[in-house]
Parts: sequence; structure tokens; C-alpha cells
Amino acid sequence: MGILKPITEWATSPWGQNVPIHIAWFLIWVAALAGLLFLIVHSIYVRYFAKREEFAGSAPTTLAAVLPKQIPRHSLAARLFHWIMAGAMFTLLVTAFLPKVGVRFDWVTYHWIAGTVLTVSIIFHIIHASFWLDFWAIWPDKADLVDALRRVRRFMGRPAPPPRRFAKYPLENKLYHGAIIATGLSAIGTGVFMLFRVRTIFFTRNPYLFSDMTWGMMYVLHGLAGVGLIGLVMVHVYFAVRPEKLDITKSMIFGSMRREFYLTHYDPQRWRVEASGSPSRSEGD
Amino acid sequence: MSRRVAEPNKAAEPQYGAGYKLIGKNYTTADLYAKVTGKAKYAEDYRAEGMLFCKLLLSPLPHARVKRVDVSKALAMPGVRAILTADDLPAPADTLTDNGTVIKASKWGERGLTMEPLYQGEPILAVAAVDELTAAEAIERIHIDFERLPFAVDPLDTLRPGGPNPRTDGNIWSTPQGGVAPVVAELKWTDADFDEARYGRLPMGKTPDEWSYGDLDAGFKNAALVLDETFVTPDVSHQTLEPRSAMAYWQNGKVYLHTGTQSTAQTRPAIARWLNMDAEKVVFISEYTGGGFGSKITGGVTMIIPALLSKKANAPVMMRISREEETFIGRARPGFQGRMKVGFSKEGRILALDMFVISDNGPYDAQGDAPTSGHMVSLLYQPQAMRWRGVTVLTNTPPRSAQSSPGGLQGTAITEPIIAKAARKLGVDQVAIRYINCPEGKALYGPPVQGKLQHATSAFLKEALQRGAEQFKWREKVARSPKRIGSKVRGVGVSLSCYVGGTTGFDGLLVITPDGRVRFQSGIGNLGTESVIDVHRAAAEVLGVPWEKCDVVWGDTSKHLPFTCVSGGSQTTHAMTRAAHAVAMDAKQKLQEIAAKSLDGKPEDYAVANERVFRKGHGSGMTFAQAAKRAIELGGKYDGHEAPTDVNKATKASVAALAGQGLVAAARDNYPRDGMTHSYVASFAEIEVDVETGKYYIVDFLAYADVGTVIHPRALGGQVLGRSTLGIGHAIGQKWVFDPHYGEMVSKRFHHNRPPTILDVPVNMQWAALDIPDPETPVGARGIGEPPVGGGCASILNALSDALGDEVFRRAPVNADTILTSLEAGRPMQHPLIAHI
Amino acid sequence: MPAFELFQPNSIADAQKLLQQHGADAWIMAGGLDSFDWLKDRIKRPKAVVDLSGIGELKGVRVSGDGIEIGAMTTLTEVVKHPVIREKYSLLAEGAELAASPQIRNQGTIGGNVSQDTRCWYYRGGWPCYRAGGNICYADTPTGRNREHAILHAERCVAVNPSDSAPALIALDAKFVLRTPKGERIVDAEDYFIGPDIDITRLHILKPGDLLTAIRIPSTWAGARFYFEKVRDRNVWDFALLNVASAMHVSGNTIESIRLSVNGAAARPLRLRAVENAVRGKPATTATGEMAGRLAVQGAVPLQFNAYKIPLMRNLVKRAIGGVEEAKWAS
Amino acid sequence: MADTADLRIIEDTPKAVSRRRFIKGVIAGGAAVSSANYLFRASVLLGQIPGAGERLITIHINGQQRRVDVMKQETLAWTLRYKLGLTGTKLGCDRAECGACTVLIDDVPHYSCSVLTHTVRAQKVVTIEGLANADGTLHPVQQGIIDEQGFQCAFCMSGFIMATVGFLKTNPSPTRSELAHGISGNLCRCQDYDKILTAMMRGAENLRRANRVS
Repeated sequence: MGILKPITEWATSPWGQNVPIHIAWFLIWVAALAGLLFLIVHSIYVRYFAKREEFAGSAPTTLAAVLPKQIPRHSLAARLFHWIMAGAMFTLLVTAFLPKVGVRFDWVTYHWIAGTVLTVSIIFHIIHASFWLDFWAIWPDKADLVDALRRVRRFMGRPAPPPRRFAKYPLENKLYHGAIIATGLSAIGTGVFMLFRVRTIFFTRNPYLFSDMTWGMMYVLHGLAGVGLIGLVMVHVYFAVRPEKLDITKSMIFGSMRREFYLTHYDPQRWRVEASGSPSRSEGD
Repeated sequence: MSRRVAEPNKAAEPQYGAGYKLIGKNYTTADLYAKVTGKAKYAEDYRAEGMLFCKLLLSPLPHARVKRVDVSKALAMPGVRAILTADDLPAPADTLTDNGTVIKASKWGERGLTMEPLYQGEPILAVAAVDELTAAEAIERIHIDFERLPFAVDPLDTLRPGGPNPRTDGNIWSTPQGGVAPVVAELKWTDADFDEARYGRLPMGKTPDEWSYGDLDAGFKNAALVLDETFVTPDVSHQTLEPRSAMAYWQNGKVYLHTGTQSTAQTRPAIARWLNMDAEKVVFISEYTGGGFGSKITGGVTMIIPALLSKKANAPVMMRISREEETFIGRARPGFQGRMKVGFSKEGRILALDMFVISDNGPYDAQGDAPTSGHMVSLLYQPQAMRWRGVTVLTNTPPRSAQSSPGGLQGTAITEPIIAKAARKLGVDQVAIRYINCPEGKALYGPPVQGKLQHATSAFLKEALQRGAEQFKWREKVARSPKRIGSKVRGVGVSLSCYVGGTTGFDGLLVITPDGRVRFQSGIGNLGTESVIDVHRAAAEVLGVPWEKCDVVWGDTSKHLPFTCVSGGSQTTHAMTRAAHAVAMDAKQKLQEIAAKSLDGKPEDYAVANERVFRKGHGSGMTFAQAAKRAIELGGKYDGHEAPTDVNKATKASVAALAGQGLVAAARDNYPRDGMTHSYVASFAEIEVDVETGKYYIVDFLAYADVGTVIHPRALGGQVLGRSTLGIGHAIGQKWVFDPHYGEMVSKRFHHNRPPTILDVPVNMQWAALDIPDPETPVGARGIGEPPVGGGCASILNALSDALGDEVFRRAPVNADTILTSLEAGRPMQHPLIAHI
Repeated sequence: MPAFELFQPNSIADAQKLLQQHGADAWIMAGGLDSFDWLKDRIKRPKAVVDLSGIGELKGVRVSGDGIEIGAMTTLTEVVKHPVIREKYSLLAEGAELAASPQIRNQGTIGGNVSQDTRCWYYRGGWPCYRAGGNICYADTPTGRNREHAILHAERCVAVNPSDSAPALIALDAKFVLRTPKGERIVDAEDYFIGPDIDITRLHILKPGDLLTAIRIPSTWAGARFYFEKVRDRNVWDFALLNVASAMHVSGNTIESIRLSVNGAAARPLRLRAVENAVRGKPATTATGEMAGRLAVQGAVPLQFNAYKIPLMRNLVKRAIGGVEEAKWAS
Repeated sequence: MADTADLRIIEDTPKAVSRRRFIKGVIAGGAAVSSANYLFRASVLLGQIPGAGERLITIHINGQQRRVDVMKQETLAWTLRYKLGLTGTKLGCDRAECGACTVLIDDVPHYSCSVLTHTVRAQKVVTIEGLANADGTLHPVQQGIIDEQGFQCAFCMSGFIMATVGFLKTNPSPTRSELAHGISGNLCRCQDYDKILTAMMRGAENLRRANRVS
């Protein structure tokens, strides 16, 4: 509890007990600044320090012939999910934090509706990813770690073989997905219970579902996850607009990426794309 | 919007006391000048050199155990002098009654401070500091760890199967077979019992107490009409305008205590008991008390806090009680959840009455409201057969105490609406149905003692009812048409009401001083009813001494007061006029003896009148002044060097202290009495209700009292109408409200608990008294404090149902919310059983 | 009462400087009758109290051709007794006269009356509810005691606005004059008040540093047909369960124009525009009133103990339009 | 207001407010409240600006000028009862609800529990102790109570009397109902309202008679 004190606001319950009521709102600015700092540092790094990307071996030119010009990457369903989720996420952040920084409007309704949309879309995503997609494609594997190590050593000028090309998702991508899972799920998990405190179409209100202390902790967790998402979303948007990543961004819109980009960055062994354009089993997300 | 009510001229004051010089006559009481000039000193008006201020730390929890108290930060503050916790309280002492029996101190008793708070707002500790601001800030620096315990604020919750117990060892008070003092026990009802609640009817599980007489079943069988109703009455704080603030200091081993009380004489031993010290070492000062209504019968146990703090801090301590604190520790009337089944003959005579009550007692001492309600209903409506069942339930709500007409109000409030409903169903006039059920003469009542019903000393209520109906123009009002104009409907209601009206066996004490004045020593508390002074007019009347030659000493135990009844339960006027009469006879006897000794002849040859004792026939004799001087010369019993053997030890001590000051007369009231003294009132009300807003006004009210001989008309009128209005408050809005989830009171402000204002009562209220002496007491006077209360409440409820129909109410108070929702739905819409809403 | 620094500026400018300096630590005191509760109960602990009673410019009623201007620090008694208000704007006099008690009206100001905080007993009891910055409404729970709470526009918080003069001012189309750090700002009476959906911690739009300096009543509704009614439990010193205020221009018996406001039903005094539109052009009769009443309570959501407010509001709106029959009995 | 003086002196300087603030700040807090860093600066200025000794003020009570040391958060009721020994003014609720503390400020009834003493420096305060003549002759309204044996416990009485005296200044010959409205800001828990009204009506009559005579 001690560590919580500086980052939370507390009140005296009707029973005279000290209970947390929500996070300290200055954390909103802390998260925003952290996000900003990251992208400044990163862009400087890329501009001045980053070495040209090298991969072990050379792009298999033979493949170029058989592969279609556009390499399918994200199915329509996957893209729809991504953008719905993005929309919901933005709505949630805006409705949650603008009022806290002084922009007054009727936010609660939008907030819980957006929250519901997000929850549903994520449930869809989990089912979709588990049964129709390559569930493991998004989780780091041994190769990712070995290559990560190599990159670091090479960056520090130590001798190391060049890393292999990426599988469908580079490690950074996988880690980010992990972070989103952590923050997103804690925000949703707590948010679902919070629906009991406002008038919704789902169930009769019962603010006394938990003790004052439990509720307080829930609000704090919800808030921490919320501000965490501010930073994560900033970082996500930043990468989406970086020139060298535009191909990936486009693929989230149009579904496919240029063959050249595919061949230079991805290892056909690790992200198999069937010749003649017909999508392989590892298609999609 | 000012009240659209016609303004009749104030009726001429009735005349009383035919044949008397003082009794029944108006006069100006000796304490009034000090009151109007602001010189009258109440407890908080006293100051002492180096006086500290004290603040209380109140429990935030409805039921908990204090695990740890950390006062270090508070004690470290400059200006903080002492902190008092429950550990500093002396062990509660046993009580030695006057007949010598010892009553063991109850282990469940309230002690002023506690380590196991039983209601939110109960004092846990007290801080004394140089000023109140410092004390308040010190309180905020104290840290307490609590262990939360189960709690219940609604009696039904704790009676449910598996319901929480308000005290760790139980949830009800129950008197074991042959036991004297009640004990805390556990009582749970069955789910089957609670089925009733689903129909909005009060569950009636087993109760620890029950009595009955007559053939109940036959009564119901022969009844032309049987009604079975559930009714909830409110818990109402006394809210005396003067909070129970207290100031104390120590001098030469004696504690000097200032606070409000309903009995100067009997508060002193109470303090001695709470402090576990000798009463001789207690000096109690209470010349003026800002209202009691039962909440200050012997002051309040919290008054020992400044006393003990003052000892600890070695400086005088003033404990100012805030209004919010008063709402917690200031006592309240137990609310009832009641159910009653009544069988009526076709004329409206009550053949059988089956009464069931749950009394919400709060966490501490057992209150008599539940049993008393049965006793009053039995006397007031004379049912041919009756059964009473009741349970006094503990809850984690502020402590209760007697409040004007304890049990009487609740009993009347539950019974009267049923009688009113019966009259409508049977087509009998409301006054008529009460007339045929009305007590008369030495009326019988339950509970039976050794199989025999008890009886009253007298009852002339039928006459009061008749005369009242005439004065109130009952027939005209009933016949008035239309009853409704636009959205306004008028309704009239009548109610009977009664209560115990007096006790016996107390002492009178007076001194005839050498300067020829008569000084009455009065141990009565001065609450403003003026009985503290009024009762001595009876003695002056007997002695034939003009009132200008009389003085009354009161309000300070260092001024040698006699053993006196507490001013509660309407005892005073009856008990103390008897004592006054007795002491006047003793003085007369002594005057005659002194005259006979000093002049010649036998005592009985002498008469007493016009401040002289003189030989019958021709006027030779002596003045009171001469007699007083003679008394001092004679000594012995004449000047107080010998006290009568039968007076109380407290009186004996006072006599000894007064010895030598003049002719000292002291006597115990040994007059016989056949039956229990009760007083009665017939109450009439007319209301005007707006069916579109649910708002109603009381447009006319009359209370006609049967209180025996009238002693002081204006004081009596104040009591009759004042206590009536206390009852009216229960009908029109007074209540308290609890949040059941946290067990905390939310109605802590006057605009929440709503004591009636001057605009809530008619601009002209009427009262009258029969002035028929009670045959069982020498002066004929009975008490009046409680009797009008029930009638005040029930006459309003009856007027409302006359205007709006029977099916509206299931609880009091009745306000716009109830009226509107019920009229909307055409059926009762009140939550029939929930307490504290 | 906890100690505080007391400032007694005698000009609006000075008051503003003080408020800006102390920002959140400052507390504005007008008549003080709402303030003292907070301070004495030790719930609010301002470091600096700015007492406006010394500012002459804020006091008094100024009559002009096109209406009147009432200084925010004018006491309710002055408002009630003012001849012009009694003659032309009696609606306001009636509302103000029903507030609290004589002593309070002698000290309480019109500015304070419209700016006072809600009397929800949970919030005023210092419970950490939404309005107090917390995360719950104690009144709107399955067991909450909410007889005096809101039936309309409740959003998490179900507190109601306690003002008696506010609905009258809305019906009279009054304008509130605000002095903000940015300068003077004038808002319609109804826009001065906000609900929990917009800001759950305040009943009005004043931000720290802002002052309500005056209330202007245009002559538009001078001498119109007025109706005011307040329903309360006690006949003095009690807050409204509901109150209603209406101003109508009636020709023949046809309602040409009308403004109608109800308070005690929501966190802000409501102006019933829909009702106004529905009755315009209709006869000022009970029938029209009944229609208006039904319309007024559309969308009302009762809590466990305040369902009575729905018929009450319906009937009050009905009377505000159709009037009420005087009942006179012999005796 | 008393601080017009120092206002005039420093009004034109932009620091006006801030300087006045810390001076009052230092004094107002009394105990530990006001921030210590002001102290030094204050001590420099204390002598210079009039009104610096602010806590010691003069108030006009019952026709007398009384010098008294008053904390900034102190209510008039407290000053009367605990600083000036005028205990006839009672505290029944200390929340402006019961009226027991009613006094006249410039002839107008106020709840003295809800008035800051510092705000009445320029006004005339009359309490129950200020009604009767020096020779002990009662005010006609007080006499009315004697005549009718008004009130019971009388804890509310001084408040009721002050409210009545104040009301009669605006309406010398009220009906019973008008008077009831005029004094409706006072609670009597003995609920002796009928007798109170009768006594006060008698008082109004006494007052009218007295005024006719004089």
C-alpha cells in the first residue's frame, strides 16, 4: 500500500477507514510525457545511431518469381477487429481523461459503451486467434531471443553473426502485444465490475458488490491500466507513421504488403507464403 | 405561501380553583424574571478559573471492538491536558435502594465511554485542552484500530434466522423466571414466522413476555367486526434544545457538577453511583434545565466525563455537547413495529384485543415501553378480553430512554387508527365509539397481578370526551359539507389518551424563619413545567400564608433538599403536592404545639391563618415570626434538631443541616391511596389536506384534560398543549433515518429529523381541564406530562384517515410522500415494516 | 471551526485578486449560511475565506427602464421587501420568501441562494461520494435513503439543487452576471446551473476565481401571470421536496408565451422547454395543465423512496398552468 | 468596513492584496495555522500598516464599545458567550437551525452562531442583556412573558424575544398569524408555541402602549 500512496488519492470511508478512491490524476501527464520521451529518444536513435539493418544470408531471389506482387498479411476479419478495437480504445481514453483535465462533457455513457465494444471485440479476437489463426505466431520464440541478443551485441560493436530475417512478427511487435494484453485486460477486467456502479442496460446496479477497500483498489488498477494505455497507444501510433514501417501500416489497411518488403525483412521459412499468391495456412494476423 | 387558515380569536382563559386562594390561580413563578432577562444560568453558562474544554471521539462504526488506541500525537500537542478513556472509568457501583435492597450493577450498562462501541456516534474517549479548537484537532490526531463486529439497525433483521446480534451475547432483553433484572438473551424467529412479512404484515414469532385476561377467542367469535393491522411508529430523538453539556471541578475532595436534570435530588445519588463515590462528596447544581422530556431523568451518564477529566487534568472542565453529539447520546423514543387484532361488537364495544409489539431498544438499558403500551391500551379502551405479547429488541442505534408517554404514545398510535377504522366500518360516530370503550371511575386494567386486574384511582374521561366534543364543535365539523373543495379535503379526528399520573411516599421540607417567611426546600428539577415551584402553593394554601411571604429554594444539593421524585412519568404534581400537603400539616401541628406551649391550652385549641397561629374564637396567639423564634428556643423536633423517623435519609441529612434556622417542618407522604393514579386526555384535531401535493395543515386542535385539581392553569396549559404537540410531531414528520448498509444515522440535522415549528401547529390551539379532584389524594391533583402525547399523535392520524380513507397508512409519521403515492395507487404504499426510513 | 485567514475586501477587483492568489485554497463567503456547515463540520478546510459582505458594489437593487439588476450580495429579505420586485416580479419575491427562515433571509443573499450546494445528507455528512471526488453515490444504492433525491437527469449522482429563488429567476428569464479572470460574462439563468453529467462536483458553472456579481431581470415578464409553489415537510426552515415557478403572458385565456421551471427534481433547476412549447397557444386551463404535467414527468426515474415526486411534479406543473382552486370553508 | 483605512493607503500598489493577506494571515490563524515564512516579513510590516493589530477589535454591544480579542473564525455567539460573558444568548444547534442564539444586528434578527464577529465591527449588536433598562424595568416584550407566564424551560426564550423585538420593529401590530411567521425561525422543543404566541402578542400590545405614552 505504501508505494501506492503517492500515485493514488485516498478518502475516509463512512466507517472512518482510509480507502483509495482512484489514481492521482497527475499520472495522466506522466504517461503522456513518458510516451513523448520514448518517441523522441527513439527517433534520435534511428536518425543518428542505428546501423543499417543486416540479415544473415540474402533475400532468396528465386522466390521473387513465384510470389505475387502483394503478399497477403492481414485478413479482413483481422483488420476489422484491429480498427474496431482501435476506435474503442481511442474513445475510452478520450472519454476517460479529457474530463479529468478540465474538458467537461457527458462522458460516462460513451465510456461504458466503448468499453463494451472493446470487450466484445477482444473476446472475438481471442476465439478467432485461437481457432482460425496461428495462435503462437504472436508469442516470442527461441529464435526471437537469439536474434535479439545478436542485434544487441552487434550494436555494441561486439562480434556476433547477423540476425535472421523476421518471422511474421518481429520481437518488438510481440512484446508490444504482450503489454497491451496486460494493460488492456486489467482495464477491462475492472471495467466490467465498474458497470455495476452505473446505470447500464446489463444488470441492476449494486455498488455494494465489494468492500470499500476492494472497490478502491479496483478503481486504482483501472486508472493505472488507463494511463499505461496512453503511453502504449502513443508509441503504437508513432511506429505506424514511421517511414520504414509504412508498409506494415498499409498492410493493416489493405491487407497485404509489397513482395520486396516481404523478401527484405521476413524469413520465408518462418513466415511461409505460398507461391502463386494463394494464401498459406499461416495467413492472417 | 402563508397558511390559508382562518384566525379565530384566542378563547378567554378558563377559570379554575373555586374556593381556593392559591390553588388553581395564575401567578408569576419566581424563576421567570431571571429567564426573560437572560440571567438564568444553564450548565454551559458557568465559568471557572482555568477552565479547560473537552471534546469527544465518537465511534465511526455501529459495532466494533477497539484493538489499539494511539494518542501520542494528540498528547504531544501544545494545549492538550488530558485524555480520558473507558479504562479510566470507575467500576459501576451497585444500587442500594431506600428499602435497603442492593441492585447489582448491570454488566450490560452504559458507562459514558467504551471500548466496544455499540452504535455509531458512541463516545470512545475524551480530550481536555485549553480551548475547543485544540481539543478538536487533538481528536483528529488520535489513531484507533477497530475490529468490526456484526451489527443490526432494524429489529427485524436481528430476529431473522441467522440474523446478526447487536451485542456479542444476544439481541433481546428478557426477564428470567422470578428474576428482578432483565438479561440480554438471543431470540431468532423462523422462516415460517417471516412469511407474514411478504404480505406486509408483521411477523409474530415467539416473545419472551406475554400476559392476557378474559376469553380472547370468544371475543373474536362474537365480534361483528374483526380488524388485524400492522403499524410502525417512529424512533424520535428527544432533542432537548439544551444539549447535555456539563461542567465540573473539584474542591476539597468534593466534585462540583453543573448540568441539566429532571431531578436535582435524585441526580446526586446517580452521579455518586456512576463515579462510585460517596453522595456526600457530590455537589450538584442545576437551577435551570433546557428541556428533558425523559432524556435527563437523572441527567446523563456522560456528565461524569468532565468530572473525571477535571480530576485527571486538575482543572475545571467544560464539556459542550454539540447538536450532532446530542443526536447520538441524547436519547430517543423506541420505535415500535406493532400488530393488533381487535374484535368489535356492532355498537363498537371492544370484545377482544390481541396486541403484539416489537420495541426497538437500542443497545443499552431495557426500556419499559413495550410492557407499558399494553398497560395503557388495556386501561384506555377497557377491552373485555385482551392479550399482550411483546419483545424488546436490541439494535446498534443510539440508546433509548423514556420519552413523554413512553409506551403510551406507541400504544395509542397503534390502537386509535384501528378504532377510527372500525367506527367507519360500523357506521358509529367516532366520539360515540370511544365513549362506550372509555374507562370510568376505578377502571380495571392489565396486566393482572396474581391473577387480579389492577385498578385506577379514578377516571372522568367520559366527561372530558363529552365536554371536549362540545367545545370542539365536533358534530358541526363532522356534518360539514362539502368535505372537499377543489384539491383540499378536510378531516376531523378524536383520540383518547392516558398515562400514569403520580406516585407516593416522598418527603416535604419547609422552614418558617424568624423573619416570618416560609421557605420551601424543593428537590424537583426545574425543566420549565414550573412544578418545582407550583406544588408548594398547595402547602402555602394549607398554611394560609400569602405567596409573597413564601420563598422556594431549588437547584443546588448544597442547599439541603428533601427526598423528591424524579420529574418523569408525570409523577411530580401528584407526588409532591401530597408531600407539600403533608409537610404543611406537620408545620401546622408544630405551630399549634408551640402556641399551646408558649401560651396556654391544648394544640387543637389553636388555628393557623393569616401568618398567625391563634386561639380559636378570640384572636390571642403569635405570629409565624414569633413562633419561629420560639421553635429555635424549644429546639428538638421544632427547629430540626430531631427529624421524623419515617423520612428518607437524604431528607434527614437536610433537616439536620437546616436545624436552628427556624421552625423546621419535614414529613413523608403517608396518605393512603386506593389504586394507581392515572391522568387522561381527550384530543380533537381538524386537518386540511391537499390531495395534489400531499401537504396538510392542522387547522384546529383541542386537548381536554382529566388531571384532577388544577394547580397552576397557565403552566398546565403549557404542558397540555406542549406535550400534545410532542405527540403531533410523531404524526407530522419527526423521525430518524439510518443507512442500513453502514448502520449510520443520516438524519442528524433539525431539517432532517424535523421537530415541529411554530408554523406546523394551529395559530390558536385550545386546551381545557375538568378540574375534578382525584379522590385518592389530599389536594386532588394528578400529573400531566405524558397523558396528552398519544392523543396529539393519534388525533392527527385519525383526522387524516377521515379525510383520505382507511387504506392509506401503515406507519407514522405521515407526509406528502406517503399521501401522494398511496392516493396514486389507491392502496397503502408505505414500506410497512422497514425501520428508520 | 478550523482556523482560517479571513479577508474582507471592499471591492470586486480586490476580491478577484484574492481569489486568484489563493486559487483552490480560497473559499467565497456570501451570507455564510451554507459555508458555516462545511467549515464547522470540518469537512471543507479552506486556508483563506473571502468575505464579500464588505463589497458595496455587490449590494442593492437597481431599477432601470428595461428591468432590474439585483446585486449578488443583496439579502433575500431585501429582495422580498423591494417594492418594484413585489409589484412587477412578485414571482421572485414569493420564491425568496419561502426560503429557510426569517433570520436566514435577513442574512442569506440572492447570490448565495442560487449558488448554494446540495443538501444530500450523504454528501453533506462528509461521505466520499462522487460529488466529493469519490467513486460512488450512496443515495443511489439498493438500500440508499433517497426520499429527497432526484427523479430526472440523474447521472451517477442523484443529488438535487436546493434553491427556491433559482426556478423563479429562470422563469423570469434572468441573466447572471459573472466576473471571471477573463472579464465579465453574462449567462442565462438556466445555463448557470449544471448537472453531474457535466460536472459531478459542482451545481453551477463558477470556477475557482469566478464571482457571481449580479442578477438582471428583463422587463419582458414584468407583471405577467405568475405561479410559485413550494412543497416541503415543515412549514418553515425546510428545503423543497419540489418547487415550481411559471410566468405566463395570457391574452383572453390563451397562453401566448410562458416560461416554466421546476427545482428539487434534479441536480439543476429544470427549465421545461418541451412543456412550454406544448402549451403555447393553448388555453390556460386545468386540462392544458394536466397535459403539461404528464409531459413534464416523461422520462422520470424514481428511486426506492422518492416515487412520490413524480405525481407531485405532475400536479405542480398542472397548477403552474391551470392555477389552483382556493378552498374556503365557513369557520 | 474597518479595513478601508489600510486599503486606501495601499490600494494603488499592485501588492496591495498580497501584503494585506499575510498581515491578516499571521494574525488570523492564531494557533499554528498561518505559514511560518510570513512571520519575519510580517514583523517588519506590522508597525507600518494600520489595522495590523486586527485581532483586537472594538464591537458595539448593548450600547457599549467593547474591546475584545477575536479569532478570525470566531462566531459572534462565541464572542458574546465566552469573551464578553453575555451568556443570555444560547447555543442550541450552532447550525442556524434553532434560533436560540438570535441577536439584533442593526435592529435585524440574526443567528449569532452563524455570523463572524469580525463582520459586525461597524454594526450595533443588541442581545437579551441589552433589552431591560438600567433600573431593571423590563422591555415591554419581556413584560408580556411575565404577564402570560410564557415559555417553559426557556432555553429558547432569549432567541424568541430578540426575534420578536426585531420583527415588531417592522410590523408593530401584527395578527397572531403574522407574528407566528415573524418568529418562525426559532424552535421551542417544549413546544409551548401557543403560550409563546399569546405572551408575544401581549408583548406587542405592551410595546404599542409604551410607544403611545412616550
